[in-house]
Amino acid sequence: MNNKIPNFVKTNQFGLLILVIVFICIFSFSTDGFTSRFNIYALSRVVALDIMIGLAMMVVILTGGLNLSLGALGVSAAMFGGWCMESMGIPISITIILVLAFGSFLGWINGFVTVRTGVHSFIVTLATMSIYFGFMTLLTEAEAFRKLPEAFTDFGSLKLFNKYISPLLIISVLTCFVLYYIFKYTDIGRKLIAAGANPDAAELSGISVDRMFIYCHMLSGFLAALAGIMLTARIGAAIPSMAGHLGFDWLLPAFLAPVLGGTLLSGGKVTVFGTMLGAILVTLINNGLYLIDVGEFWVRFFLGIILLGAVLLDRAREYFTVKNSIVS
Amino acid sequence: MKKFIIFLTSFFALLVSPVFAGGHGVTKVALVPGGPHPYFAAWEQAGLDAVEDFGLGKADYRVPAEWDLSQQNELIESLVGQGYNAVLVFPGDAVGTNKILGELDDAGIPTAALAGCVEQPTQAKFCFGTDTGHSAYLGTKELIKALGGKGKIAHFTGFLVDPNTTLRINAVEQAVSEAGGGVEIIQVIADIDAYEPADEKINAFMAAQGSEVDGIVTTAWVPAVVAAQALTNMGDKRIKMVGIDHDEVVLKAIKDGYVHGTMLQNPYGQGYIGSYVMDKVRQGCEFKADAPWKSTAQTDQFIDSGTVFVDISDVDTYVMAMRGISLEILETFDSTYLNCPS
Amino acid sequence: MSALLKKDWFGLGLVLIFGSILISLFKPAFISPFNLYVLMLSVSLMLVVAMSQMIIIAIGQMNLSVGAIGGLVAISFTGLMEVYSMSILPAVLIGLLIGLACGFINGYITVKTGISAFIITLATLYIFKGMNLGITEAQPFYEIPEAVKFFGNAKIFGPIPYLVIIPIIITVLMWILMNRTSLGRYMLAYGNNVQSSELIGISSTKIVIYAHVISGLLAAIGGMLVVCRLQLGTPNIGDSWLLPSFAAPVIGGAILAGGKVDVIATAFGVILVSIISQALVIFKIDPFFVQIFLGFMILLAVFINRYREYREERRTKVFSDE
Amino acid sequence: MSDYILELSNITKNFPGVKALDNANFKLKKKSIHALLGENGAGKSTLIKIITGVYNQNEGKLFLNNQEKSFSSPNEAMNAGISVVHQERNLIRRFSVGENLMLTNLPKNNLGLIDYNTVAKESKKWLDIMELDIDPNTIVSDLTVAKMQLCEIAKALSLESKILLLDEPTSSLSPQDTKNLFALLKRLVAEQDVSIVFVSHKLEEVFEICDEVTVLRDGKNACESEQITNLNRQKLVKLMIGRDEQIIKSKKNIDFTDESLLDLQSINTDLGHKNINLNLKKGEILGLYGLVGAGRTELIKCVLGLDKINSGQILLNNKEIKIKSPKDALEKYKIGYISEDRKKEGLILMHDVLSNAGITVWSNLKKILSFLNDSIVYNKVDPYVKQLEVKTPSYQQIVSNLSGGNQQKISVAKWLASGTDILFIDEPTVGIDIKTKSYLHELIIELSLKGTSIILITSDMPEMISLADRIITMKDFKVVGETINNHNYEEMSSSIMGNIHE
Repeated sequence: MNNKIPNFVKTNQFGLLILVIVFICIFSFSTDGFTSRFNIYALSRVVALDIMIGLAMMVVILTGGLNLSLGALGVSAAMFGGWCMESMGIPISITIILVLAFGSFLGWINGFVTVRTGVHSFIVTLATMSIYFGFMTLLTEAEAFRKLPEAFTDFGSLKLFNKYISPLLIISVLTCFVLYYIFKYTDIGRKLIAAGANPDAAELSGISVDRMFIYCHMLSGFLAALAGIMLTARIGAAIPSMAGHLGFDWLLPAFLAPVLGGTLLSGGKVTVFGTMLGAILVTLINNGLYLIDVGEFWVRFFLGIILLGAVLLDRAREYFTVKNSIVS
Repeated sequence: MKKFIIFLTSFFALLVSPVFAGGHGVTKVALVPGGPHPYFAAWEQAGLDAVEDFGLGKADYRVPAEWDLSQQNELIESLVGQGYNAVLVFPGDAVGTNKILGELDDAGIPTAALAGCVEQPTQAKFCFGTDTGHSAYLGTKELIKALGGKGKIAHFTGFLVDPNTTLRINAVEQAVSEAGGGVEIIQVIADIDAYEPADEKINAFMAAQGSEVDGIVTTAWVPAVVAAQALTNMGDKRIKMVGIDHDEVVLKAIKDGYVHGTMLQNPYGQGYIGSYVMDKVRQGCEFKADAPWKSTAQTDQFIDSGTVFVDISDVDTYVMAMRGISLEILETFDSTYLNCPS
Repeated sequence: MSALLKKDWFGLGLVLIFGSILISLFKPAFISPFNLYVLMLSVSLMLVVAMSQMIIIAIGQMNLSVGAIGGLVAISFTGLMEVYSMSILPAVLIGLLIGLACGFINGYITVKTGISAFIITLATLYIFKGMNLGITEAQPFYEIPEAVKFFGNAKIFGPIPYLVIIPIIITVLMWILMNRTSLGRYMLAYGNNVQSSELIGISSTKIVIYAHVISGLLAAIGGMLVVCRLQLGTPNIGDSWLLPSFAAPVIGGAILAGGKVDVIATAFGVILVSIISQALVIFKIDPFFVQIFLGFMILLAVFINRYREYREERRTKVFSDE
Repeated sequence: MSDYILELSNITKNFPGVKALDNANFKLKKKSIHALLGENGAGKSTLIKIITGVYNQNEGKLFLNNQEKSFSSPNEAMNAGISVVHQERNLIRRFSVGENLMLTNLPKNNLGLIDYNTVAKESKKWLDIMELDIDPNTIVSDLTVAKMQLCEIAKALSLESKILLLDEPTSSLSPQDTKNLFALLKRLVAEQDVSIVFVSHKLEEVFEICDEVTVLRDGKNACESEQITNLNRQKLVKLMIGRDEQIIKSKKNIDFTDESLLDLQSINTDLGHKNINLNLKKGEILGLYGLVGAGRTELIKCVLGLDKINSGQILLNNKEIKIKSPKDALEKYKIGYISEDRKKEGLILMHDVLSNAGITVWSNLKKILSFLNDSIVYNKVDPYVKQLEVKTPSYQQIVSNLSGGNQQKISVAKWLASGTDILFIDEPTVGIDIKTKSYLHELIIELSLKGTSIILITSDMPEMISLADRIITMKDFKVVGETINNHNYEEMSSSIMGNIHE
């Protein structure tokens, strides 16, 4: 073994960290507003949401599946929360519990249908995306819940640490640690990963793969619902269009963060902190591109180029380290 | 390097180092629509003209690359970093946008809602635009008049999740109910804010109900274009249609007689006057306590940028008519609405 | 008969026939010439898009950038005619060239890096769409030559639109490609089993690049056909393609893992989706219900297919145990 | 003119850190069947890959018909008449047999389109040569495993290959199919001027069919083109492993009148098992013998709850039990299953040694709030991994980087760690080198001596006869015979085959 290079350096996370730092340098030098308090605060809020959405997708990618219904699910849960608080007058804390339970339940439906029918989750969640979003618009008649308790909406605009950081970011980072703990230090987490990596072998080793897959979908629903609540707190209302038509607006960050973070689409690998760094990287670039003023219409173009560059770079790093480890 | 060190220290150690301070000096206005849409295109020239005419520092048209509330928020947030100190927004959401407007206001950056309103309570200074519900109501009235007070009509509109859509649906219903039973809405088709689904659904409607329906009212840009196109292609002059906005296709269909008329709004005037007012606000002007605000379903600090109904008789001259309305608002604006420090 | 039953398109065909009869019994307007014309138009456009995705599914990959390519070509096509006053033919050729180039980029990067096409096309989706927005600044092009408009709206005879010609030719060519040429068979072989197809000397590079190039070309044709139909070049052409592009092949029995696609069944899938969305309008289904209904339809179609497959699997299992 | 069709001289192939081949020689006579033998890792597959153009050698020369050649791709080798029939089935399962046969050179009509009539006709020719009664329009996935194997050979022939490399061609064939295959190979050599390189772990087959033998050991020639008549089994094994083979025989006294530990009574399953009765005594090794497709693995999977049991009872210690899943089996009843397919069902190849070896014990080891860390798992599995002498640089090593033998040891270790009372062991030594194989045999016996009851599925008759205490024969999803093993090869094998061919 080549002991001179610590293992961490060979990981995808390290590459991401370097990229994040490089981009921070670039943007700090080349733009005026990047380091402003307002901008950092705004960034922290966007990052918080992107991390959560990325994690929600990551736990389903773990099973080798996808969750296209993520956005629709998150918005449905958020609308449910809005209804609880505004129409039913349920206290905030209980509402949050109910919303998370509701999100988990919708995730359970995704998981149950996927497992029981054997249809790929891509198709199942494509359909449930339409169904959840449809029911949500039908039941709410596309009306937003705008009169939420102030304590709740104030939380979304709270500014911590000398007004640099949103508390939402703290929630997301905490969630990362909890997930990391679950996957690294619990029986259930290990089983989730094993089931995702090789369902047949896991099943024969005494793991109930179906149940694990359902858990993953439930966890995804839970995290999406959490993201929904966070977004509601952030914009101060539960709005049917807050994740775009059919919740599509969430899909891009949902894929970008785990994919950049090194999660395998074929399943069996989780990278909690990779996903976090991936989300940070994307948000940074997005923000920086706006600040550099490449022209709003070219932002997506550069985002695409940078995404492509990042995956190619990662591939090169992999190639390099694999070569390294054979030689040593 | 120094800046970077400052950044790192502030980001990681969270030390005190306020880099940004609210602006004085020249006014730099950003005009931010909800997303890319031809309706707002006139804002660009309006902003440039305002810079020239009123001596602003900047009045730039900045478009979120997509119709997406969070993209719009991210853009607006980044505008502050770029040094803009006044923002005119078409709200991505009537409520959801309030939060960011409040934060801008707290940072000393005045904002106003342009073309569409945010719902109160809000920290936006005012709303300058078209009352979407009222416009739909007037358009339907015009249609009913053209139909002679009776007939079957259809209503094509935009995304269901857009709260304005619900306002429009209600407004059309109200106009119909006031027509006294002679008019009936036989179908509402929504969720057609993109050309391809709109084309499919509107044509399917024409095929199924084309012989029954007497009138069509459209209350969103894309459905208006597609429906005008469909009527033109069919060569049908029996069905009366009232559209919205000034897309070339709709205007041409009016000239050719396939579309009865359209409800025009005043995007140029919105951008031009809006930029002007933001400059005034930044110079310390206050709105008069007794300013003649109008009230809408969403806000009671509304200034109408003007809506005109255009049909074949004035389709060639509407630009002048619009300009007239704009100038009229501009001329009397200071005296009607503002108290400025001398 | 039993041979027919095994075909993917057979069951779908039955559903289509009975469904159509049922709908026209309730709503005779369904078989009115104008409605058929409208139906054919929407089928024509989606057919090309579905084929563009189908060929990538055949090799076991996904192309998320189908719509972005279509949109980029659509605005280039109209832009060239409006801004540079180019005549139709060279504009079409350049449009095809752009589609080809986009497809080549997708295929080349995918095969050379070994990164999943899902990720590569997610990135190129942003690149192509970004170019589209950057060029147009979200403004449509309106100046379309009369000939193009005519092609998009005129009828050959009866209810049959001109627009249907190209999609039909493409469908026939695709059928020939997938069933009667070695290139198509190699694509399916590759989708079935990458390793073994490499062992018999099929070049992955060639197969993957060809499939993506064809996909790009079809997306380009789709984009230009939509321009003919809409009579304007708007930057959001292609935005709504992604779901139907997967729905039709999957309803037609395609397996996302690759190696199994059926051109006829995919075409039937397109028709089914079009009829459903039309029926929703004809029956005046509450717009709030439309989403839910579509969702359940996709699930239902897949379950039926899945059930059939399951039964087939059982049968072969018993057979092989002699 | 020498009579060698293929000659490799002084081949050296280096991989980073490893010398896979070191001055190896290989000569294939025209119209002969030549066995290429060696332990796993001895360099066989590297040699084959050099012959078929997948790799290029670092040193040495390759002659084809006395002309020096070097192939830069499998395609070139194929065009030069060298075809390889791989262990993994390389047919396109959704294509017809005919199309598979003709795939590299599909006949076209005047329009340049594939002419499927000609495909059927042309491919039929090759099927006829092989005396295979298969309709060329049959879809491959509808064929039996044996027929697929034969189709692979037909495919190689259809390329007009003069050199066939057969890599473990009989690993999934029944004795009858193997016999047919051998007859065919002999005929091909005699009638079609084909020369064959035969790779197998089954030495009996080598003696039955091959003319000459080349053995590789550690990348070098242990013997080169030796006449088969000059060798016997002992000599061959010594050449391969460098020492004598240790023959083990279980010496146990099981009282078969004892109460059964596990009892299957009149089991009928969804997969088609009819009236299966089986019982397993404590500490017994019960062999399940049968041909591929007899329903042995399927029976075990039904018992584990993976497929449905329609009627009948399972008794554990005379109490009826219902096993819903392998999880149930492991956690409630202490029953484990070592799969025949270690890559697909046995191991999680992309994960490290520790999580593969520990997967069965996580549930038992978890602490409060399901807490579990690496050192808890390590403490539990380490003794077993050590006992099995698994060779791995560390517990963090990814399993797919280990050799087949070590992989198999890990998939055994995880069940040892789980401490089950009953183990179903399915084909434990397929594709395993002789050294590891005999080690695993000792282990299985040791386990049963310690009281674990074992149901052993194997298609390897010598393995079955040396390990099992009692042998149940299955055919067509039914039990067709039961014999108490006296460890006499001739007697037992004829009795078992008698059961099958009744």
